Amino acid sequence: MTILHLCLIFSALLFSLGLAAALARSSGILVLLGIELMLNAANINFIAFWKFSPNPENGTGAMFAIFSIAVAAAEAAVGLALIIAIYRHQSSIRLQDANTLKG
Amino acid sequence: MSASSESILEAFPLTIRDWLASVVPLDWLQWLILSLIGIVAILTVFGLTFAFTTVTERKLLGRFQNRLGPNRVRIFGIRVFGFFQPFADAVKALTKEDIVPAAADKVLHFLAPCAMVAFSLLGFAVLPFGKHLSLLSNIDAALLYFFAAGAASELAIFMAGWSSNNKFSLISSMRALAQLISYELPLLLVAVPAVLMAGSLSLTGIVVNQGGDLGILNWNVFTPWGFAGFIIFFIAALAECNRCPFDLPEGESEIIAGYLTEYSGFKYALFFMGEYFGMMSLSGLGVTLFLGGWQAPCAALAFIPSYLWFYAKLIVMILCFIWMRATLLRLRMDQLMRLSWKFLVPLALVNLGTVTFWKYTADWEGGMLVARWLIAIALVILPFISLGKVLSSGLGPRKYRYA
Amino acid sequence: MPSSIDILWFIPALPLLAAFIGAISTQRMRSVASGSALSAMAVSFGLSCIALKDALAAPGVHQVNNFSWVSVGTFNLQLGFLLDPLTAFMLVMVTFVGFLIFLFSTGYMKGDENYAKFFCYLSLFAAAMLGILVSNSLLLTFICWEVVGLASYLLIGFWFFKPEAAAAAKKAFITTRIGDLGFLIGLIWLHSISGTQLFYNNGEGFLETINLVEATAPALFAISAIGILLFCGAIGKSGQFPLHVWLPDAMEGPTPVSALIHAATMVAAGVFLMARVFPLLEFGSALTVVAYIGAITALLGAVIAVAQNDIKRILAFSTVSQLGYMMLAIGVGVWEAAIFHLLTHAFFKALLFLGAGSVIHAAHHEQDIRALGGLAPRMKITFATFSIGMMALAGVPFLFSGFWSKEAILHGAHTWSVSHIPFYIGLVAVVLTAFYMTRLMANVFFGKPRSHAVEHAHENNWVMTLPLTLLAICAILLGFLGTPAFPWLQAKLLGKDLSGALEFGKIFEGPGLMITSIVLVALGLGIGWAIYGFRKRERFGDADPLEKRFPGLWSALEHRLYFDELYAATILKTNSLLASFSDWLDRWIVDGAVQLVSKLGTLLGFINRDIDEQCLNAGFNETAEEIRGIGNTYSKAQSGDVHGYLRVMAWGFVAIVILVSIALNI
Amino acid sequence: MTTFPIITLLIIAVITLGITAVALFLKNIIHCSILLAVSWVGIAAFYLWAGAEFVAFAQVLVYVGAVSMVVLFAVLLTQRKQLDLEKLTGTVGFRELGKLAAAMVATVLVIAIATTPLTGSFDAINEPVITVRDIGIQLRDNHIGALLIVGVLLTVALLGAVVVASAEPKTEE
Repeated sequence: MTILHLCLIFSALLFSLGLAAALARSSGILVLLGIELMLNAANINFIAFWKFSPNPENGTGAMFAIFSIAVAAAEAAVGLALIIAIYRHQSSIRLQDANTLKG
Repeated sequence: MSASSESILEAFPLTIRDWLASVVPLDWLQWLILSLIGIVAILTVFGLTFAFTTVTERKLLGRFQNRLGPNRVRIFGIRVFGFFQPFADAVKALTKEDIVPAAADKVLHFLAPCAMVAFSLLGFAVLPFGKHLSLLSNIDAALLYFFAAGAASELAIFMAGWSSNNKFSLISSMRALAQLISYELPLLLVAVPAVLMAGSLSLTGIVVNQGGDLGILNWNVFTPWGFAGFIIFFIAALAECNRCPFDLPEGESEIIAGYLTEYSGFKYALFFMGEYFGMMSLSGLGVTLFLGGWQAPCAALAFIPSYLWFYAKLIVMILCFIWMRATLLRLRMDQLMRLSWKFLVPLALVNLGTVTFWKYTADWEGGMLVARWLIAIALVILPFISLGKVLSSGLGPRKYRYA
Repeated sequence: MPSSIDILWFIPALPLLAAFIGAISTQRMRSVASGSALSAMAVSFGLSCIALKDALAAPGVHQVNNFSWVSVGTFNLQLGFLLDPLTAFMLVMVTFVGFLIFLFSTGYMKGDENYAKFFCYLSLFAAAMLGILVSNSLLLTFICWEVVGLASYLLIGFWFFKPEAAAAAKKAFITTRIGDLGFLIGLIWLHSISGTQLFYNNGEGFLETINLVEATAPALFAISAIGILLFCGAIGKSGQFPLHVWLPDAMEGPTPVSALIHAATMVAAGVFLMARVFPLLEFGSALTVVAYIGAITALLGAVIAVAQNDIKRILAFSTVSQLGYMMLAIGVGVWEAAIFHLLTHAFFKALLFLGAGSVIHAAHHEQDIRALGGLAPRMKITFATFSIGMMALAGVPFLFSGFWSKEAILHGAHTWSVSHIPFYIGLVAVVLTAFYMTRLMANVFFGKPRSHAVEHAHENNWVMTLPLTLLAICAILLGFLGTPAFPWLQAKLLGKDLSGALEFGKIFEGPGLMITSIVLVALGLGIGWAIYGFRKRERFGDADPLEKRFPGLWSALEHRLYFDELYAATILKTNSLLASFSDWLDRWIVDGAVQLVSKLGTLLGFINRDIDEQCLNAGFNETAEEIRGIGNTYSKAQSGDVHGYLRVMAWGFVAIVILVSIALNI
Repeated sequence: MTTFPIITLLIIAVITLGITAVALFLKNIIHCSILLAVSWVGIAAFYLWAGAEFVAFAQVLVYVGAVSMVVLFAVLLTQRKQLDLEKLTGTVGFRELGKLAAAMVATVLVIAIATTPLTGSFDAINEPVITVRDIGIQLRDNHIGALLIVGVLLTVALLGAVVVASAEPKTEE
């Protein structure tokens, strides 16, 4: 068990927590937050691999994390806007209620 | 951190600190003590500044409004124009009953004022108070740290407003959020030019960049972009601290003090403390970015230690804040939003262009130097005039959409 | 000065840039849009000429410029550009014809409100087409191929407010997509076999390694299948039987678009692709399929064209027929003749379309040949140039380019060792071609005007006549590049010196091959003139002479042999049947199963409760409820619930990891 | 090899995971969001531990400063009645299934990571530090295209978000 293992397990657990939130919570906002957490877990992996990479001085992992944060911010903005639109449409943010497309 | 070439006064705080730290033998304990001394020093200096700022503000407002202001408090029969007022206030706040509404979210209601003070103190960690005085002087992305710390204080206001479970409080916290988010943008954007000129995100680097033979003329504020940036920074800082004329979240006359409505006693005092700390740290940032930080205005005055210069500039900034409060009226919500998004943000963006121009023309001389100044000034003034026209045109009847 | 292979990518890139400019220019900046499109095409033409010069300096050499596109682990996908005489000739042709069509469009589309958008689409189209030409990778070809499809969809549906145009655009898009599916499958299959998408890569491209493959049965089968799959793409794009139905409908677009699609670009793409991958086709037995499909298409198009009344539709079916010829040529193994015909056809068909556009423009958008007539004295330049185009298409001997290229194809078909059926079909189509073109000429330009607009028609301005003139000159001169006496073009294309084979005797080879075809052309022209020339149409409503004689056959032809109806009755029906079957499956079987499970659970619960009430009275109640709960949960699996899907993804992930770890024995 | 960084890492990880776990299963969405902000700070602490200063501050600025604010806004805009908090938690079977799935994923991932042999430099505590200047130069030289694209993406996303969120049904006007 190396330190990298610890970092990776940390991120895996965080990912699973995010997944659990996305799966077990019905509020759209919380699902979105769970997904954000999963993205964060991915970022942790980037940083961890960067820290333990043979040549950390070119900073690819950190770059990746920065871009990933930017994209996550965009995702959050759009996702929440969608949730507000859903709410306006059917006055509920329960994802179970957003099933107009069911067969 | 050798200070051999400096005057004794300049190195004085460091000497005391090192002397205190050398008392303990253990390495890690020494490290702990060094850090603690820094923290304690900041808390003491700015705690006292906070105390005296409140009373100064009240007295100055009194003068502005043609009255005396507080002047009664005495300790052992000494009255010093009532400057002991803050200590009396502190005793009062501590002894008052702490009322928590029955329907409040107890945990958040308690946490909010603590968070407010804690977050507003975070910013002090990176400010360079003097040539050698900075708590986290080695931090590379100090400016980013400052804004990251400032971002958190919005959370405290929201917590306060929401946990009170009171309509006015909630409205006020929504207002606060909208306002803080809107004004953080111009604040960040006008900080970028200083970074660009210094080529570093480190606040110490930015201050060092403003030193030189020209003295005061090296300060960023004495360039076209710096001047415009400073004005924008000042306005945005007013809004970030919820100071008049941007005190909508508090708005006593509309929403009965907003998120403060349900607070009393010491928690109320904590909010005030947090607000003043925020004001001081933002002033400190303004001084660092635009007013030359701890640099003396000219070489002849350099015998006065750098931290005193910094402090003096800080005081001037705070006095300006108070002056604004006494002079201007509170804005409306839509005016507030429009001012930020349609005026300050575009101007700050244009300012970014101006500073780029300035940086690329650094080697122009003679007649070209005049041209450089003229072009830069035009780049500042023309957008100001045209955007101002847009901002003030078409002011129709107002729509009440948000709060 | 960089060699032209390095700057080859500029040729498609410039029109792309023009398309971008067109996309962002507003209505007021219309001249910017058209100006940039025109200048991009002009510069591309110049570059193409340079490329042609370089390519001709070394015929038979495939210059490549490859670069790595995606590189993941050991998987390395390369794209690239290719320059050889085939590419170079096509580039010059497409840019030149394209430029003339663009020029013509500035006049034709003058009044349109979406002028800038039109040039944006045109440039996009040209860019994609040029991309296909310079591509050295089947994948890049496919990408451009799809962009061509998109651009043609946009252009055909340019007047989208007309329901027919919108429908035609959809039809073109969907029909070609069917072919493209085959293309895609073939492409992937090819990649899985050869591991590369590059045509030529200094001995490592798949067209070069194909010769090294051992001719075992599985290899032959696979390569033939790939060839046929790639041919599917060509069938779609080049309007071959049975996917030719979109091509005539595509006439709903503006006439320059028809010219562009039918003459220079889209339909040529299929033929070009076949010529490009010819070594692959040659290896397997795909060529036979190509030959027969081509022959059928050639005949079919010619037959249907006889009974059409829309001027553009007649030309469209003649395109179908001519493309059939080209495919026939490829199928019988003379791809250089196919390209020769492609080049000559591009010029005279563009000429014919633009001539038709000129007529239509002058006659206030009247396209029905029964309503036109008597235009010869009114539009002299158009008449003269159109006649040249018509004679080139009909294959009038010696002077016109169409004759030489058609001769080359027929010669190839005659020498084909497999069968002579395509050759005879081709001969029949020759007669028919001459016949329907005579009918078209007689109806449009002779007789007297049969509508008000035509009476006041007059010649268009130079923007429209200049391209006509230039194209007419080319339609004559181009034929002399590849006469049997002097097969310069073929020699360059094949990269072989054919001068040794220079025999004048070839002209009269076989059973008087050339004489036969001259006689046949004369026959077609004669019959046509006999029927339509001597007794000219008097009024709009008059029935066609042939219609009086063979009413049943005529109406079948007029309805294009009922292909559309056939497809509507079969494919569309099947499709909707399939859809309703899926619907039924979903509704009754899947949902029913779920319901059944839940009902079963409920039933079990009920039984349990009965036993319960009699024996244990309490204990099983819970169980029943539980089972019902499970039933409900099952039925919820089909609820369109996001969480459900997410959950399934999570389970799937777990399953995959477990499977992989088992497979890897970890 | 000193144990100090490992202990720091463990403390950061445990606190972050604990806060996140609590945050995600509170009934009150506001509490969730605020606690999640804290857990984002924890992740930023991890970045600091790893020496990625800039990333850490960017994380705080973006997540605590912006995303959590937007989330709180969204909560306030969508939650008119606080009474439906109970309803929001979903049915029991649904929650259990979800948690079970997540637990399985966690198990599989942890086992996969734990059984992966990582040797060599992964054990050493090297102290890579990427300065802001380095990041800036990297962004300017190697990642300029990505930077521009992200800028465009953010602009488009924000505009899209504004459009989506502000589209009001016509019937109300």
